[in-house]
Amino acid sequence: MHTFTHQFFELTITGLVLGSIYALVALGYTMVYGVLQLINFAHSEVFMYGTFATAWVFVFFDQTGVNSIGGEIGFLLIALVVAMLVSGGVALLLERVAYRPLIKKNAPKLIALISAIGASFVLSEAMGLRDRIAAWFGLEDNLGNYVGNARNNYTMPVQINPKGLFTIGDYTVTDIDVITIVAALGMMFALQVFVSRTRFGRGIRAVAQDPESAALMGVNSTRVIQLTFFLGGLMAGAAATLYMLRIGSTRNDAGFIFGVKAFTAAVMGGIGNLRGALLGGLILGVAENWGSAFLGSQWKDVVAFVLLVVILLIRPQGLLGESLGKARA
Amino acid sequence: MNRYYDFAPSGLSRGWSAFRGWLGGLLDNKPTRVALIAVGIVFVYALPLLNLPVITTSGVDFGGVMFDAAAYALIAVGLNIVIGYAGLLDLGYVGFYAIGAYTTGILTTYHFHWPFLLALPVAIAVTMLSGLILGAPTLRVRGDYLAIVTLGFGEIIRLVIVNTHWLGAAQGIDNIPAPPNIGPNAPGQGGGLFQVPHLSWGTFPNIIDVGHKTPFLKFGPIDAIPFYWMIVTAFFIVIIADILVKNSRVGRAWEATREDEDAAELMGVPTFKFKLLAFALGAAVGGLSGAFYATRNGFISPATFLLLLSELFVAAVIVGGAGNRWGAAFGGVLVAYLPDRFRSFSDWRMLVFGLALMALAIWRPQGIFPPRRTRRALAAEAQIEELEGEAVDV
Amino acid sequence: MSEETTDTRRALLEVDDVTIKFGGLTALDGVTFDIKEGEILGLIGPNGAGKTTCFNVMTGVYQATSGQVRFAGSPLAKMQRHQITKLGIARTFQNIRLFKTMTALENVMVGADAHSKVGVLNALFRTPRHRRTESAAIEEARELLKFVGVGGRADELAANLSYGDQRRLEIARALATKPKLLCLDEPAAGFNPAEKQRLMELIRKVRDRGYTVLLIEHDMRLVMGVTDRIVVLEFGRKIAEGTPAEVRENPAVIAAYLGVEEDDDDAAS
Amino acid sequence: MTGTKKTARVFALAGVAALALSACGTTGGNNSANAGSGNSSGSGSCGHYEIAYMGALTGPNGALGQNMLGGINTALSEYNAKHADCKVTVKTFDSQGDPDQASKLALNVVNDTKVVGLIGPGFSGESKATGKTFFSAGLPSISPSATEVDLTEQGWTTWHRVIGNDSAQGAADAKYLTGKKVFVVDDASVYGKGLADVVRKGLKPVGNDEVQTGQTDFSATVTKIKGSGADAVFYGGYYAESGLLVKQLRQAGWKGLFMSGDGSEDPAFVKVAGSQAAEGAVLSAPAAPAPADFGTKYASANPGKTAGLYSTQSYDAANIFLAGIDAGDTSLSKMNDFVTNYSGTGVSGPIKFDSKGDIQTSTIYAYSVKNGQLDTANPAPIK
Repeated sequence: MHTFTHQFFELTITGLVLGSIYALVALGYTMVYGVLQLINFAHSEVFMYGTFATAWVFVFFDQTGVNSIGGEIGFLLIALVVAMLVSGGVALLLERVAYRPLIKKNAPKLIALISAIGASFVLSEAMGLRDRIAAWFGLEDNLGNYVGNARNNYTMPVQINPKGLFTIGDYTVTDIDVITIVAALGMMFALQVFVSRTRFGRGIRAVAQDPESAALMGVNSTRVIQLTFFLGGLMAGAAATLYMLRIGSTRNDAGFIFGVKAFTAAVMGGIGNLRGALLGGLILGVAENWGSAFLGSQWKDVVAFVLLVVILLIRPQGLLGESLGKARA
Repeated sequence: MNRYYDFAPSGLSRGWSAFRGWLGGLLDNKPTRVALIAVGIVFVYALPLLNLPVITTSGVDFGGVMFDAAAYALIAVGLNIVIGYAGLLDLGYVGFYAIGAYTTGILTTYHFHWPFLLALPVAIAVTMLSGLILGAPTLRVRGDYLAIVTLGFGEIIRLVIVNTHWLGAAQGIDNIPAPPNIGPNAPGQGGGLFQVPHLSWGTFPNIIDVGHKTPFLKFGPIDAIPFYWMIVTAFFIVIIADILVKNSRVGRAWEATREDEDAAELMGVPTFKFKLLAFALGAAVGGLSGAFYATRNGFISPATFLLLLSELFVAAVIVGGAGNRWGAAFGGVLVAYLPDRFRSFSDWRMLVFGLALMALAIWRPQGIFPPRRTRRALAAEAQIEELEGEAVDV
Repeated sequence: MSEETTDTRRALLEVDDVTIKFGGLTALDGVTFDIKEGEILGLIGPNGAGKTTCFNVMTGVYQATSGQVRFAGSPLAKMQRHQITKLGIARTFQNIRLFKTMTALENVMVGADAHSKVGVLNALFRTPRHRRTESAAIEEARELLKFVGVGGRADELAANLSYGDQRRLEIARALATKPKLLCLDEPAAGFNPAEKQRLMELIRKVRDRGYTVLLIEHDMRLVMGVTDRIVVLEFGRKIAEGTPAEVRENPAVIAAYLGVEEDDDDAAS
Repeated sequence: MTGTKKTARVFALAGVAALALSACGTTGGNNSANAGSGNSSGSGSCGHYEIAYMGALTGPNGALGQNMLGGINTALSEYNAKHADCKVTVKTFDSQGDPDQASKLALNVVNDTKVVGLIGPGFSGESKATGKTFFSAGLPSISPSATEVDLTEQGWTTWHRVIGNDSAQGAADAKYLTGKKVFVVDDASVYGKGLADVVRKGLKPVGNDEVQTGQTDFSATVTKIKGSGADAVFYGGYYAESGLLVKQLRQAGWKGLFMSGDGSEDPAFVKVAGSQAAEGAVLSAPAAPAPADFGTKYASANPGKTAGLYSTQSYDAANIFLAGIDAGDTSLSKMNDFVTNYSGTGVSGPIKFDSKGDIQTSTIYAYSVKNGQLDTANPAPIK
């Protein structure tokens, strides 16, 4: 209790930082759900591929011993773009291989879930066996820096030490904190604008509202679904870079728990609702930290899930309700 | 569950339906049917003794594998009540498996010292009760959200175990006793009422493997086959109960609720009550399987009851054919058996498993053995759709 | 046809000043009417008049924002939908909503189960009580199927029945719940004139069996031909009430229907 | 390191078609169904003997198991080079560290009449799940790595280990931290919590927290540690989490001593934490560094591989069984007596078992991170 009141700001701000990463990943769940009413269980792996892409960029440039973000900002931007593209690409692949054949057959939702679980295993294991896959092509030595530690923690070769910027309460806010929150909010804002203002965005909303009418109005639903997956992937890639900035290491099963949390955030905020994903993510991040302070960190996940159940019981449609179709800026 | 798909009858499926027709013809004759079923049941019991080529796992003890397969089949039949009959997607089913196992562990060794056979019904009752307690708030949540809420509960159950000293925490509970032996209890390989020799296919004349016998019925730590017989017996009892319940007002209410919840409600079906019932009955079967797992393994720890297992259970039911008890059971057997049969894939196992799930989902979306009537209804639907020519591409 | 004065009969269902608002939209605005025991009441109105909303509030799907619906004297608010069914209101659906993977017989049995108290234990041990209820339900369901005219297809899957038979099956299923009041939501949608004729006969047969019938329908000929009394809604308000002859002459009704295509339903009415 | 870290039960499988395809091509054959092939016991004449290894060889913890198997192979190739007429081979049972798989495999081990002894199981979870089976069958086992305290409290007279248990290590760690204001964190795993609890008993921590394996963000724990005013942190758990914890601690500006146990004693700890954050961290382990020539021997028996954690213990365990074979004690009961009474000095230190099967003397060493690297060559024994 003493810790909690004493360090309220630190717990809250670090919770918000983590929560904004949850929120970015949650967007992918929420958008796919809004359009297809499918829980894209493999989205966690889309995020995981982004974390590796980020690390690979730094391995490629092999910048060591840089201590400030200032010196790294260029590489960071490159990593961000690459991670977003990689995650977006994986999401597109996922849509093509695991979902489109089922959507075409108009299969029951449950079977799409099985396909997603299968795809999730495949993606995660492919990353965990990347050394062996590289060996097929005789590349395990050339690519050693990239495919090494296949089943283990894969770390960034650089060490980015945060710098304190200003103090709130007892807590010194660092540049990483600021970058994470600002970047996450910026991404989300851009997505909102895209969905609400552009032609593509209108397509997404039309399909989310009423797929049949949208088809009659000439919206190419396959294109819209692809775009939805891709956008979700981009957001997950951005989340991955921010995650690596803070955590610095990843592994082939890093997506699983994180994905479950992000999905929880999406449902909490009201699945299908973009701003709901943000709200859900932030609440989840903060609640986890507060819960850890009160009860001990081992109860962190329990706090998260209990909160979810309570929110759904009080507001079955989530905090902000479901409304990808009605998304407005 | 309201979307359907059409069928393109392939040569294979035509052959299969011809086979089914032939089988159906055989089964129409009552004495033949009884005889066939009897032979089938004897075969199932004898399976781990036969050492059949191809089927028998080479790297892992086949009795142990068969026990797991039967345990998973039992779980799948239980989960099928929830998913297949009532149409509720439960991603936290592993929680009930854990509750069954832990109730057994706590009652038989950790805090009390009850005999297993006394603990078993209590474990089932406790699991059923927990199903009611968890179901009452969650089942009011809308269909799609139910998945994440149940997933959350499954994880909460595991985390509570990990963090609660009274439940053995991460260390788990060991020395869970086996069921009482029937027959003399001599130490070592002996004991049991009599010994059942295994078969051996290696060298033709020595087809009976006298050096390798299973005592009947001695539940020891070095032979899993008596445990297998026990769980298969439980499986058949559950299947009979499942048939009786499904084939009654209760089963109709489930099916109606799954097909159209609003319409069911307006036809006087108290849908919430029946969903809760399905949840509790499914939980009870999961708990039963968990109790058997605990006594067979002798040791339980939260590391077993991972979220991943829930996904696997759901995959078993859906891959096998949700709504068809035999399909679900087959899915359970498949999911337990194949990893042990294909141990030679070693590191690639999980990857291959994922690919297999995707392939099955895409090529056989209705499951390997979908319920017959679902198939018929779907075919009719497809026909109507074709006639109306209004296939709206979503 | 019907007697001129129906006031001597007891009101089975009373809709008393019911208003329903969805957000800012008023779907029903102070609607009052009642249904007498043993009559066939028609509820008509142009598209968007609030017919289906009215229907839904009577069967417990929606809750009234203000006002009350009473059935046999007791208010329906706060009651669960399946309880309302048990109380004696049954309905069919505008878009057929049968349980497709169940046989015709089983569909009707679900309705018949509404008053059954047989639970898991009875089913598990196949108690005499279970057997009695089950065979009674089967017998009743077969009788009802015959009554509506699909007796020969009892063991077909509902999805395999023809469109017309599916509509009839819905009526049988609703009757199986032993209702006092049967609500039919556009039962003739998609029917040809011959089928409509047969449906009119069926509705009369149903009434003759002692059921009270509420009919929502677009087809004016059908409504005029079969009902005892008609309530007309427009924009959520009741604009007329009376015998078919009275309603036909009512200037407000004529105005409401003038220029409105009769047979274009689809959109939420 | 004990416990099963990621016991993600790994399921494998293939489509039904593959069933037919690989019908004949099974590998890792362990067909024990040869009629009547008994094990002629204690004749002294050398037949063909097998030593079983059970533990993770694939899956998330596969690398550790490979270290162990490498140690066994090293011992066997030495032995077989000397005994041209008498070959001893290792038969592997890959449990992936999963207790559920181990309990099935244990049945194979005890039904294999050629097996004279078992090295393993690798982790504590699988040890608990199988101990009764091995005990009932009378099969002697020596674990190179399972360190949970109560494994030797079960009355399994066939169960031995050549590694100091968590109690010994935890007590030493507590001693090492005496006089400091210590904050103790564990990962709620069998190993991590077990070890941390012993440390907690040995000193009065200024604060406690428990995290989860797989957790990556420790901000709440970091906040608590900073708030407690601790100048030392002890972490019971594995490097994946301890590396991240020390990193996030340093990023938050905490400057005290970071200590963890053998679960973190791995070069990967430095990698995860980053060399700056890891600098000065102390990691204890119940194992001395391997002698210089062991590395050479290991490399020649296992081409292309280097010895790692638990290689020396496995090598020593294998040598105990080989000595038993040499002594002619090849029946299970005689072999068990031989192992129980064994006394000698292996590459990991002096080996003698107490009455429960624990190793009698086990020195705990403190390894530290110096100049951005885990200094594996010069640990300081904790006394």
